[in-house]
Amino acid sequence: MTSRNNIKIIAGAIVCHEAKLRGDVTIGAGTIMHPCAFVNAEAGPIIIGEKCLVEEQSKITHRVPFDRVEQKNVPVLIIGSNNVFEVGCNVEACRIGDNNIFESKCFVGNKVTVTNGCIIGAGCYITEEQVLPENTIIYGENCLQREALCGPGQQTLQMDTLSKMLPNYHRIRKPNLKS
Amino acid sequence: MPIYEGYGTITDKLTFIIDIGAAYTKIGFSAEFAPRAIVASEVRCKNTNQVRNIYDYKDKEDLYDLLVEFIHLLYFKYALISPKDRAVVIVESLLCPTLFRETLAKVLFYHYEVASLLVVPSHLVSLATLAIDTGLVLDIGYTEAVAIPICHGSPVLHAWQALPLGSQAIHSHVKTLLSADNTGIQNISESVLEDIKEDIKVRCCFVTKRERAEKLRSVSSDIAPCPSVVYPLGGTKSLNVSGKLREMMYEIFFDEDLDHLCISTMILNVIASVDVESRTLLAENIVLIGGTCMAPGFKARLKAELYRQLKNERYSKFKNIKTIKFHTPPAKENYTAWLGAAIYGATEIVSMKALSKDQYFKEKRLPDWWSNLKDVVRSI
Amino acid sequence: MEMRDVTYNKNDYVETASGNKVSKQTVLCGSQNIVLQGRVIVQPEAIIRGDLANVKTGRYCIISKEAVIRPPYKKFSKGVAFFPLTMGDNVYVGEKSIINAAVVGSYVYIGKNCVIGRRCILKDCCIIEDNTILAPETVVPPFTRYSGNPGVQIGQAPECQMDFMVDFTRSYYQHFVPAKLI
Amino acid sequence: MAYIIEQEVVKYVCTCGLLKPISKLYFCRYCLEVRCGFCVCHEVDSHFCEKCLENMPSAEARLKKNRCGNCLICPSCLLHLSVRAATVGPKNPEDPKATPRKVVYLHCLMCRWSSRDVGIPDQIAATGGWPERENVYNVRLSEIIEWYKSVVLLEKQQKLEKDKKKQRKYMSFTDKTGLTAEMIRKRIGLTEPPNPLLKTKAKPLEGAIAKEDVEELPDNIFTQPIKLNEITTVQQRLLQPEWQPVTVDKLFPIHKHLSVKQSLRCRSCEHNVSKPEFNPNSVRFKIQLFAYYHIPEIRIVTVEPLRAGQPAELLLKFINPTQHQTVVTILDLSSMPELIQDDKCSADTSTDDELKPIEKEPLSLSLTQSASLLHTTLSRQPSFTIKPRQTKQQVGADIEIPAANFVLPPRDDAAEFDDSGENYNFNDDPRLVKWRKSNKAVIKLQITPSTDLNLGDQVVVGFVMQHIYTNTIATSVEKDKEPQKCQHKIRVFLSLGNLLGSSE
Repeated sequence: MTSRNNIKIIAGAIVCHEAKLRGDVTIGAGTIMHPCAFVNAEAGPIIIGEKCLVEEQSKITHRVPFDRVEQKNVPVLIIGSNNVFEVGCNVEACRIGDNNIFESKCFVGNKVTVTNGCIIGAGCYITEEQVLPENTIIYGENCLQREALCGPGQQTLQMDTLSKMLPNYHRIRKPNLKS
Repeated sequence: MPIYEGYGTITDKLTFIIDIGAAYTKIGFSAEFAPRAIVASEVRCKNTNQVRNIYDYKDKEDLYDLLVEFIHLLYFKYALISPKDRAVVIVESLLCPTLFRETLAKVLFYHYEVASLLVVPSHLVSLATLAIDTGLVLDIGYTEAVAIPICHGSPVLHAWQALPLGSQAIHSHVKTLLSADNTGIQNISESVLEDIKEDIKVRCCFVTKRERAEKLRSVSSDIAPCPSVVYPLGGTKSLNVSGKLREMMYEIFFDEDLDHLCISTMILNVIASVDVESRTLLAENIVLIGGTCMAPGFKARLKAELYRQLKNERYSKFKNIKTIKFHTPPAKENYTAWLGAAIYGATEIVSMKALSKDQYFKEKRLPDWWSNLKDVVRSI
Repeated sequence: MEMRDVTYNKNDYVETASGNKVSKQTVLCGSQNIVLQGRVIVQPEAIIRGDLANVKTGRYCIISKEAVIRPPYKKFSKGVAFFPLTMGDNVYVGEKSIINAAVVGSYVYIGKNCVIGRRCILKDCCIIEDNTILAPETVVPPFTRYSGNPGVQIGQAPECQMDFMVDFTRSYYQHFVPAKLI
Repeated sequence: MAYIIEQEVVKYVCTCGLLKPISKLYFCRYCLEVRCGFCVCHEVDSHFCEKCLENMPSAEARLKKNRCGNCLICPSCLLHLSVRAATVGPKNPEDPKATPRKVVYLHCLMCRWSSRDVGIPDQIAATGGWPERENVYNVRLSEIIEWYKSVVLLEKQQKLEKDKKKQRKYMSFTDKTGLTAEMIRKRIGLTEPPNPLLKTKAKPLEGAIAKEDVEELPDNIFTQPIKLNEITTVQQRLLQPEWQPVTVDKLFPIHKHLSVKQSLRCRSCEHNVSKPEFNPNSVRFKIQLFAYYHIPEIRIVTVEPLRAGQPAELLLKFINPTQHQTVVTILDLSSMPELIQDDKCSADTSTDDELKPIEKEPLSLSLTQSASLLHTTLSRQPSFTIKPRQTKQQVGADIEIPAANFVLPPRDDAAEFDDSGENYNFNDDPRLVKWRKSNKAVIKLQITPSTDLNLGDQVVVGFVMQHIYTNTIATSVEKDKEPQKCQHKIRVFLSLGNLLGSSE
């Protein structure tokens, strides 16, 4: 357990001051964190890749499953690039690839591995140990699954707009690492 | 005939065709080729917010209320017409309880004030989709399988056979098999389970071949069952649907009980109880209706079973029957009966034979379709 | 049932001249872009994202705890634009609901824990039940009741929904009183 | 918000005997009776699409099979599809001058299904033009229908002929009035023109031929693992009855089904009790006879803990929604006997004179009015009413009926903003009326839960509320007359909560 905060923000990331970061968190270039987003590196370090979008009230937690608590050398939670964490999502997945979207109020448990191009629909609750194949879409009350031909489009346009707008209204944390 | 069609659409009052099945209700309008909607025969109870099947009624009044609610849904959510002063055609199974049909008529006439009501038997009208007048109609629905022969446009009622083999039996079989496999299905609530059972049946199971079924059943089988499927249950659990379950699910249809009754023998028994001349004709004109018949491989298996049974000495008197032939109606099996009724509904039978509101109030009961339709049917 | 008084600590709320009662613990981003028309209650930890685009509510709106009001975005070929979010009069937003709609009409009831997807249009007099998740761009017609995930119509709102919501939001406002200091 | 999320604790008894909250009741001003969704006649008023909120004339709706021409829904998750624009590279990539084309495709924002998934070609225009599918059996089925039609028609014709021969001597009346042209034609020796519909008979129809070959199971089903994600669910199949695709690559977008606005009509006087405005966006009504606007609303304020056999105090709030002062009297349930007991003609519901202090006058009045109304819908047959049911609600507590009645002043919208505590002087019985403000009053009642109840049972009390209803329609017809006032009675049942254990 790391109780000290060790926040590394790579130049180019926009992290609002009101975003809560706990533990050993590294935020990649181009990532945008809205106010009230919460990243909790409770069990071990979290590394967020480039160009991720973390919206308000979303919670990214690094938590080790109960049955693995005893194990030594806690892995690092690595989150790839171009992921979107929408308002109020709660993600504890043990590995996240690139290009995924976590929609509002979804919950991804810590036994789930998310590969690339997946969409976890709003309000979906997945905890069962599994590896989501690429471009999987989970939606609806019963977490129905589909496979898409291609992953979701990138959010570059939205990120551009936000990176222009957010600094006008919010205090932004100073990056402390060069890319 | 564009002129005629124009004339038809303006003046014809739409006739609403309803086929209330035990699991699904098919609705639509006369002279159309497919139902507008196939919806589950259930309503959400306003007080408890629970979904109830309309056949799960407690008493007469309860059924009345359920039907009022359900038919309201049919008219105002799907058909989008006012029920008042319009004709209705109801497709009815031979085994429909009197209480149900009387209450249904009461709801339609009293509560919805329909102008007239024509009740047609599902087996008979199904033949209309094929434009034939003789055939053996086997309806495998949700609760039961009913076979009735129809000779020259009139049902041979004394020859009917029915077995409680339908989707319901399959569903409970799914549950037993899953419980036996220790998949943790016991922990799932009953309402969710009902949907899951149906989904597993539809998406995973099929009717296997006889030889495979026999081999798979023996303890030392030399063939491997088809691959098993991991069936996700929401995002939190999953079921392992074994290959054996997938293949063997429908075997209950072909397992003879103590009286040697199963789907295939039922058909042969029906053929046995009609006159000798019609037997070959019926065997060569089998029509399968009802949603359960849509299981992959069902028709092929049934054919194989029938041929196998014919070799049995119990059916040695059927020496003349050389071939078994099946019809393919121009519709999916689950709405064939509805389509037949839609064809009937397009004709003048509705105005000639339907029970009008005034007649109903005079007699206060629904006549049997048998006495009502007899002469019309013969002409067709 | 008649509504009971709900008390709040006077020091925790700001009351404006037009009668808005806004908790000091709400997160109002870009407050210059937020217009509350009067007699609006915003409860603690609610987030209103005026920084993205204008947010305008009508009179007698109630925004419960931890609700998020967030203008939706739309992609164009040349970039993304955030659209203003307007809300009519007499609207109730339940706890922890996320409103990403383009328009919320008047006399609308949104239960708790709902997600109203991007650019949804909620017409007047509709009801969104608790825990409903509306897919983006859903249109909710007047007098309907939506529920489930994805949210679909499950019934109808009473025909006097307008009067009920007026009565409800007004009594809520009237019963939302500062605690008496002892 | 009692009518939106909370359980319904205050229920009124509709004239038909059902218990309903006030939000679901109507008040027919012509019959002066309460109605509910169960005992009124529902009618389809107008068709509209829920997505684009556009009206569609009924004839067009019928032609389009109740589907919206523009909006499509996703065959996978049944939600609406959005049209998405995309740019694709020019047809000839070698040509540097060719500009990228703009195309649109359909996309579901819920499950991300897209028209590209199933190989529907992209369209150039944003509106419509999506390929439609036809039932493969169209031709055969229209043949069958035509054939059956002609057969039945022929039979009908023969039967008519037979009947005509039989009835000839009785036909003189119709002959005189010239009602049957064909009779005259017959007399003067003309042959009957053949029915145009009979022509189709010329084509005799072949019955279907049964086949011995049936579709066998594919061999790979036994060896290939299946992908659940590629097999459709029952819901997805039933959405397209004609095709019922088995695999997801056969799912095609479906036109959105329309919705309707309903109007409600009182079955005994044929007046509308609710008629919405035509515009699908509108939340106003042309006619709105909701009970909420006419009958005092009752709300439970507080109730003391309920213990069997022990009196408890119940505070109720009464609200007068009308523009006229009313007097509310609380009566015992027995003062309003069940209508069902006298098993009279089912067509007449209200026969008890005591219950109808103004006799049948409004009914006859309404008949003259409705005459014009009936003309507009010529085909409409008058409705009949159904015999009311017995109310089954059991009462689990005695209520002490107060001797006094109390006045509720008219509703005054301006008073909502007036915070001055102005108090009317109504000579209230202080034991009954606890509080009052503008059109509202809180009264106190004593109730005693019955000793027969078990612990935890729901305690229900019932009483009859009698209030003065001022009928405003009479004044509009006869201007010199004072507004008619009548005593209206309605039974009310309140669920007060569960019975607690004794305090001793």
